[in-house]
Amino acid sequence: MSLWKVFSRGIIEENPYFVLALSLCPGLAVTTSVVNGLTMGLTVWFVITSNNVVVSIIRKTINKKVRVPVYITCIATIVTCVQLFLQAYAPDLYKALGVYLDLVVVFAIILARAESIASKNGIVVSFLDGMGMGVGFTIAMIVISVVRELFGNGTLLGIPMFGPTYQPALILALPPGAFMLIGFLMAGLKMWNESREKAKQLKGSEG
Amino acid sequence: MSYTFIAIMAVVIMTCVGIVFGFILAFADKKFAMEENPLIGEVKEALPQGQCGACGFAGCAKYAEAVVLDPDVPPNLCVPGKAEVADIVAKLTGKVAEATEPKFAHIRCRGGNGIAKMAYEYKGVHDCAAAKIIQQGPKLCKFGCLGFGNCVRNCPFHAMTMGENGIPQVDKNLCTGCGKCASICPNHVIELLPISAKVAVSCSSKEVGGVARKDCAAACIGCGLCMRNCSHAGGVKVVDHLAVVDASICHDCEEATCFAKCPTKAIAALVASAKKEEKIG
Amino acid sequence: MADKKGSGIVKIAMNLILTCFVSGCIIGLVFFVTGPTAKAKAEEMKEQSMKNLVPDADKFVAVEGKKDTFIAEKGGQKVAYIIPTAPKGYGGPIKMLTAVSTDGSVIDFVMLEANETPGLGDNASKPPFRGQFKGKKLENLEVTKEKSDKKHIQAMTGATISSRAVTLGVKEAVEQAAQMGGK
Amino acid sequence: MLNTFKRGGVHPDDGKIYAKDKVIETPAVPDQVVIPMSQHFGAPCTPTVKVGDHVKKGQLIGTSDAFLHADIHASTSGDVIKVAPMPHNMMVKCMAVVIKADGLDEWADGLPEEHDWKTLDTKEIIELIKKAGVVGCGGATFPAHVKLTPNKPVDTFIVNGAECEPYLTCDYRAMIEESDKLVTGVQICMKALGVKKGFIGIEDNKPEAVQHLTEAFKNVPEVTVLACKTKYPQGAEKMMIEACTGRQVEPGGLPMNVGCVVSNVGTVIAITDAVCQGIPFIERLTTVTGDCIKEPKNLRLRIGTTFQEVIDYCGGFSQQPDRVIAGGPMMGLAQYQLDVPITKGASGILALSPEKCQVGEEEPCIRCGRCVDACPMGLIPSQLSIFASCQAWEKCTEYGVMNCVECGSCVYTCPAKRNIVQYIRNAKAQCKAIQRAAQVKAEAQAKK
Amino acid sequence: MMEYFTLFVGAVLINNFVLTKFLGLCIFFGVSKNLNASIGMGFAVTSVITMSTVLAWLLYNFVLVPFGLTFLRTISFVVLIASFVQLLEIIIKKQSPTLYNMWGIYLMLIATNCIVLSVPVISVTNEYGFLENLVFAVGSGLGFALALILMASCREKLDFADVPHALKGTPIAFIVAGMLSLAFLGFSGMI
Amino acid sequence: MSPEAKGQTMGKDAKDMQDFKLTVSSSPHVRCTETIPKIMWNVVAALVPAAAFGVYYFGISALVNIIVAIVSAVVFEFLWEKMMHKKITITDGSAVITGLLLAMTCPPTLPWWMSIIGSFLAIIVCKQSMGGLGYNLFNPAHVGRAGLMVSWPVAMTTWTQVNGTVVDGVAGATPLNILKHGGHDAVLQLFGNDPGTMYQSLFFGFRNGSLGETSTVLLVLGGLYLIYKGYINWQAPVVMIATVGVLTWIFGGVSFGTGLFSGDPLFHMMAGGLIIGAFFMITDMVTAPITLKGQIIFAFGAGLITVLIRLLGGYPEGVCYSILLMNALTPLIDRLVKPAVFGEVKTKGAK
Ligand SMILES: Cc1cc2nc3c(=O)[nH]c(=O)nc-3n(C[C@H](O)[C@H](O)[C@H](O)COP(=O)(O)O)c2cc1C
Ligand SMILES: Cc1cc2nc3c(=O)[nH]c(=O)nc-3n(C[C@H](O)[C@H](O)[C@H](O)COP(=O)(O)O)c2cc1C
Ligand SMILES: Cc1cc2nc3c(=O)[nH]c(=O)nc-3n(C[C@H](O)[C@H](O)[C@H](O)COP(=O)(O)O)c2cc1C
Ligand SMILES: Cc1cc2nc3c(=O)[nH]c(=O)nc-3n(C[C@H](O)[C@H](O)[C@H](O)CO)c2cc1C
Ligand code: SF4
Ligand code: SF4
Ligand code: SF4
Ligand code: SF4
Ligand code: FES
Repeated sequence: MSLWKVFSRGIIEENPYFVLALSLCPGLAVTTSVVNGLTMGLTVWFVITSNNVVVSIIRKTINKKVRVPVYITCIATIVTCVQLFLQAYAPDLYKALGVYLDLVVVFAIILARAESIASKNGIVVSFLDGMGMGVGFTIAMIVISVVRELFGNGTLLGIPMFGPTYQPALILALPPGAFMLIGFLMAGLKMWNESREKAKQLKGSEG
Repeated sequence: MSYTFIAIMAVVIMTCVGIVFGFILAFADKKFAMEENPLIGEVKEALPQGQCGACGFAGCAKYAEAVVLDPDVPPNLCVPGKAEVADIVAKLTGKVAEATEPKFAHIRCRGGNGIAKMAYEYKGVHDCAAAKIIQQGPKLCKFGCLGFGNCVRNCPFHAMTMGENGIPQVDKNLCTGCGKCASICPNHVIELLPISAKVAVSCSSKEVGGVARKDCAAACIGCGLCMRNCSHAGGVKVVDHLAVVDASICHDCEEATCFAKCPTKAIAALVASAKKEEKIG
Repeated sequence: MADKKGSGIVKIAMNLILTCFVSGCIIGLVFFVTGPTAKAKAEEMKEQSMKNLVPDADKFVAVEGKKDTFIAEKGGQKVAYIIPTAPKGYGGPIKMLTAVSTDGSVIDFVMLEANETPGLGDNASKPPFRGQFKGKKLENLEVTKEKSDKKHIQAMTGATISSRAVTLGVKEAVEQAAQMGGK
Repeated sequence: MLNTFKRGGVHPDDGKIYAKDKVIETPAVPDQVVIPMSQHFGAPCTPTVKVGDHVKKGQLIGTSDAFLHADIHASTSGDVIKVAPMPHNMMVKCMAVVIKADGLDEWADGLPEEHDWKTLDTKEIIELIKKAGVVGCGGATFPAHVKLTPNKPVDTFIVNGAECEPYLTCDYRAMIEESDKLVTGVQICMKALGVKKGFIGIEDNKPEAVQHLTEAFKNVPEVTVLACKTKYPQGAEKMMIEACTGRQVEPGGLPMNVGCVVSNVGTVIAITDAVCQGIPFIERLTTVTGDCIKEPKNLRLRIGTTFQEVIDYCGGFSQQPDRVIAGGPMMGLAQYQLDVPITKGASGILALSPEKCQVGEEEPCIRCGRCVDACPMGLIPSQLSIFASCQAWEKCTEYGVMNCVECGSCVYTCPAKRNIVQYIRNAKAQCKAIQRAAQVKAEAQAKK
Repeated sequence: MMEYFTLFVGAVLINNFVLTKFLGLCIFFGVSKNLNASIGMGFAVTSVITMSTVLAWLLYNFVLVPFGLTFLRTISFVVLIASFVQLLEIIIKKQSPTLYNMWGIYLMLIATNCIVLSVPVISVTNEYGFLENLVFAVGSGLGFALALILMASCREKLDFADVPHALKGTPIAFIVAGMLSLAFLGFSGMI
Repeated sequence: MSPEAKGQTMGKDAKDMQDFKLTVSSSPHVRCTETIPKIMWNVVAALVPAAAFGVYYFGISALVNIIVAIVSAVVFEFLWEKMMHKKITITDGSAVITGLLLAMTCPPTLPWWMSIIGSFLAIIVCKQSMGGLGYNLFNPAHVGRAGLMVSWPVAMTTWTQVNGTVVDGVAGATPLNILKHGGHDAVLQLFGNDPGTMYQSLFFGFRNGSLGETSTVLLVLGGLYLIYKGYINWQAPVVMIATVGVLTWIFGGVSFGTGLFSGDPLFHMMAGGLIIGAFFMITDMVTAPITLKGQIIFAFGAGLITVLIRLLGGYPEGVCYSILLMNALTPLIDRLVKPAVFGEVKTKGAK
């Protein structure tokens, strides 16, 4: 697999959120506003990439019996550092993300990539994979939060978009709408991926 | 409490945590160590350990166990792992079909709409097996394709489509030769042919010639012209009024001649698929 | 045999211990660097939020024995009390701070933590509703739905519960302030 | 309250007016009879005659070594002109003996031979029934001699005179016209079984039959003539047993598990003939009816007469039928060819116009629960049909698909016009196949 | 007494962790394909949450707070829980295979799941006392189990529905979850 | 067969016979005359009187809402089925019921575009996404209504001003609303402190509320018609209404300090959407359990949750949510409550 592929598969084909359906919680919990969603996306991006790198460095020295606890410790360390930094330099965001920032530690996607990619590959591949997954995850957060903030609150990045007469559809800001929205987004991406696959196959069989 | 103190305490506490849990875990692991099929461990290694449950099992370990112990659990259930993992698991568990010649599904019926005569107007469930229960299906010919597409619906690789004539068609590029369709067809209309097959009979009717012909314009009437025109003795035989190709003899045939004289074109040459050729070579 | 087993345990445990040690070091270091900033930032934010409540005060003195309760001073002069309350709102308790001037009238309030519906109950912290409280006295702190009634607090449409809760929180604060003032 | 089964049931339009009052007629012997070798539940028979043989009426022409089978006899005298697979009303094609009638209709040697049933012992009675090849006329065509030798203690014999199938009237006519034979037959069966209690269950839409039989059985006090509520499927044997005795046969169980044996009216009459006169089962009563038959009739027909001939005898079709059904409209099998013969199980020939048998287009189940209310077996037909259409065979088994008696009450009542019975029959076949495969596998493993 | 009850009902129904707080969704969508698995899982989650929340509460209040190390909350909790659950799993596997098959198999799945971490974290941020902490943990676990079981029964039924191809699987599960949470809104404002 | 008989018949020889093709289908060959459209349109008919009363009482905006909701529901159904290449089923009346019920459970003054969004939620999100008629797990009309409720709670709780009738001047609140915020006395006050007038208004529908829920008498008549036709069971509505009655009688007074057994069951039984819910919504066969026993459990649960929400919850009315919650429980009920298989119980008892 080319390095570009390693990076790019995380964006659409294997989008960690919509396709692999891992780490679903943040996509609903912190996407009421774009800022929060974006911050969460970037945090995960940072954590997954750096953790992939760290794990791929230490992978040879770790006894496989305690592999999982060690990986978790690595992730938790990185997350705690992020927390401390945010607390010091962006306390508002720290508050807005609330408990979900703690939970970055246990997001399945991070551990899964550590186990399946970083513990078996060199630094470059691990890094690119982390980057790709991070981008994919961040994009998912942005897409969801844009829709939810725009229609559920009538604003984008806090700026009113529809004027004062707009009555926001609160359902999108609230849990039910979030679930349904993601359901339809997932279906949409599935349809798109499948049609791309089909197109590829058609091309393949013609050529 | 000064920052220095707290920072140092952080190191101390973390180390303590490490010591406590490190020893507990290591100890427990030794003390309660279980005999485990080493293959399960290996498969578990190969899995992404996302513990996502997407495979339908309760976690990677459980899937690893199932895929090793249960011959019916396919190696490709891990969604996050995708093809690479599936390959590894398949290799570990030996669940890949041995490298035999690839096969494809061939429909042994051409009695589509307007060609095979209908016995009655059928009203009921659109399902081949269910339609066969009552009066053996709506066609006069009771051997051919019923045309309700059970095979199409059950092909796991979407290699089949229902043709406009009411007879399913196989996309040889997509067909993996898994045989699911053949096993599901209530009339056993589908056979798996090696992709090097040169000729094939597209009829299943064991009815005597006259009746077969009356029932369906595309039927094999068992006249034996193919048998007589076969350049390799015994490549085609007529059994129960139906021509049957003997693959072991046909395998070496370069220039098939048997089908040329068939009055109903029930036996015909196959067009080899480009993609499959590649696979062999 | 036993020896070997023991060393196995130590070896495995060492993995985790080392990781934890390193992680402790890193976190300790980061904390050492960011800790002071974070503390300062937190203080600053708290100060800022109280300042927002009572803009003309220059000093906030914590009240002994009462958590999060402050007395705002201006040039050494007591000007207001800042009192925390947590009335029960639509989605659970609403944690809020209310500034009450020494004469018993409301200056302003902030919602620190609330689980009210965004776009509905959450609007309590925004001007049209919040603005009504300025200068209101204990007897005015009742919710009404009568549009013409300007004396009392106008409920937010569709969020009567939140309106009531917030008003109740403010009212409690005023009552507490009266007690403290009397002291 | 009238005797009936507790749960489920439906009330289809009974359509009996067409042939209810038609006295049984006996048409002339046909020119040619086609006698299939499989007319019963059990192993098919093998022909004992070959082309060119001359056979006489009542002569054995097919038999089998299998325990579960019923012998087959020539229904008229003549020459065997063909022994080959021929059209069959239940299985498309079946090995059959075709006899070209010589018009003499001669009895085979020694037939009929008179017996006094009172002097015969159980064994002799059973032997006579076996020799005559009597099978159940109620539809399942179970060999009567097997049924009358239960391997569990029984205490009750029930004659099933419900005739709950709409349109059909031959049992009704038999109860009125051949009540003497019925009375004798019941006593023979009770003697053969050694039971002291008998019931005759009749739906209360046939008051004349109830009255007539009550009269006829006046001197046989151990037999009770019971009017049952008119509710389909009152005639299903489990329902009939419940109505008569209040006992319920457990799922998968046979009537003898609750001490009962159930036989159809026609079967009992055939038994009388077989025991008292030694006459083999070569003719049966069949109702030819429906709104497309010019003159609906109740007929005594030779086995092997083709549907076409029978219909012609009844004046042919008055209008083009949409469906010709062997049996009743609820459980019968629709035919597409009319050269199929009357067999031992053919209780009716029904020709219905499109208006009478609109099956409608199948739609998704709306879960209205009408089928659940209608199912006499306490199943959830809607779920079964959904599981079967999704090929979820284990689910079907879990939901008791094997208990279904295929009565069709669920389909009758379904507003979505779902072909539940068809789904269920398919599911049953698949489940059986799976079970068999598992069994084979287990056996193979056990061998290892 | 009443407040414990309120806390409990709140955790089970009103602030249901899955449907209103979005926690534990990975297992919620992963395991709800099958009713039996979801019952085992619900049981396992409840017990693990309860035990690990108690442990975490002790750790927090007796070690971290005295030393001013509250920022170690996340990392110490996660290591604690992961190790504890692994220990539990190892022991159960050895000692009682039946118990292991009933719920042991689900343990590793939840060891590193956000609901198991978030309950202790929320509990300590809300400064619950020991008993409150316990009630909250049990309530949260049961709330999760309830949602999971409802979801699984719905999905089993949808297996036989004519769901459009694109929506099959996780997408339709999300939509059903949306409707479940819509229904659960009925409980809002009750406390 | 005799030759002369043959001569007289039509289609005398076998060859002629095969000229026309017979139809073959699985048994049974006769079916009852009930069809899905027939059932659905009968339900529509049963709802029409109550809807018509709503139009008469609340005025033209009610009519507009009904029409918009029905038309949009039908159009959404049509568009989706067209897009998915499915059979077009808009004439079967189920979408009409959904639209009608949606309108009937919303305030008469709801902006028309909200009705359209409600229909979208009901038909596309709830019904068609799960496979269309027969497959949806939740009551579409209620999903539409609940969705609107969370989206625009203000519009969904803004009640009309009805002039010239009994409730003149008490705009902006339904009886249950007033009960929630002002207590029982405030409700009585609304009807001139006369319990008789109150019950009368509730019974005939001269009160504020959702478009089609007010007229108890017309809804009950509609329900009785459906029971008479055999489309719904009488047990489910009766159980639900009785549950609400009994529970509100026992606990209804507690929050007003009058102690147990001091509630006003008659008021609770006729107020809000209970009647329309009990007769037309818990009886929606698609989303209710399939067995009668299951339906009774369903009805009891729905009644229980309704009371819980009315007495303790944040909303003044709980019928909609209670039904949705019970819808979620339906698959579980269906799994646990099955009819007794013939013969199973008896043999167990005997052995
Ligand atoms: C999803 C949703 C969220 C709500 N959130 C709040 C809220 O945060 N605060 C509130 O007071 N009412 C809220 N309500 C409305 C209440 O249920 C209730 O209808 C309202 O308080 C009555 O106010 P009114 O008297 O102004 O109509 C909400 C309603 C819904 C449907
Ligand atoms: C496999 C099988 C075995 C049977 N064995 C007996 C039997 O031993 N004794 C008996 O009296 N009936 C036996 N029966 C007949 C049934 O009791 C019943 O009469 C027959 O299935 C026809 O019933 P139906 O017309 O209601 O379908 C058996 C039936 C089947 C299918
Ligand atoms: C749904 C159903 C309806 C039946 N209706 C009748 C009926 O009306 N009359 C009848 O004699 N047998 C009927 N049977 C067959 C009986 O169950 C049973 O097989 C028969 O009475 C046994 O008698 P036999 O062996 O003499 O045929 C019906 C069976 C089923 C499954
Ligand atoms: C008695 C009865 C009640 C119904 N109630 C509703 C209802 O409450 N809401 C609804 O959307 N559809 C209702 N329908 C129509 C239909 O069942 C509904 O659209 C399906 O839920 C869609 O699959 C009802 C139908 C009948 C026959
Ligand atoms: S090939 Fe077989 S399964 Fe496929 S449509 Fe024909 S009969 Fe059905
Ligand atoms: S089912 Fe298998 S063998 Fe048949 S067409 Fe599909 S891929 Fe080929
Ligand atoms: S056919 Fe089977 S499922 Fe249907 S009602 Fe009869 S017994 Fe029940
Ligand atoms: S009668 Fe038909 S529509 Fe009603 S539940 Fe049964 S199968 Fe479904
Ligand atoms: S369970 Fe919460 S992110 Fe996976």
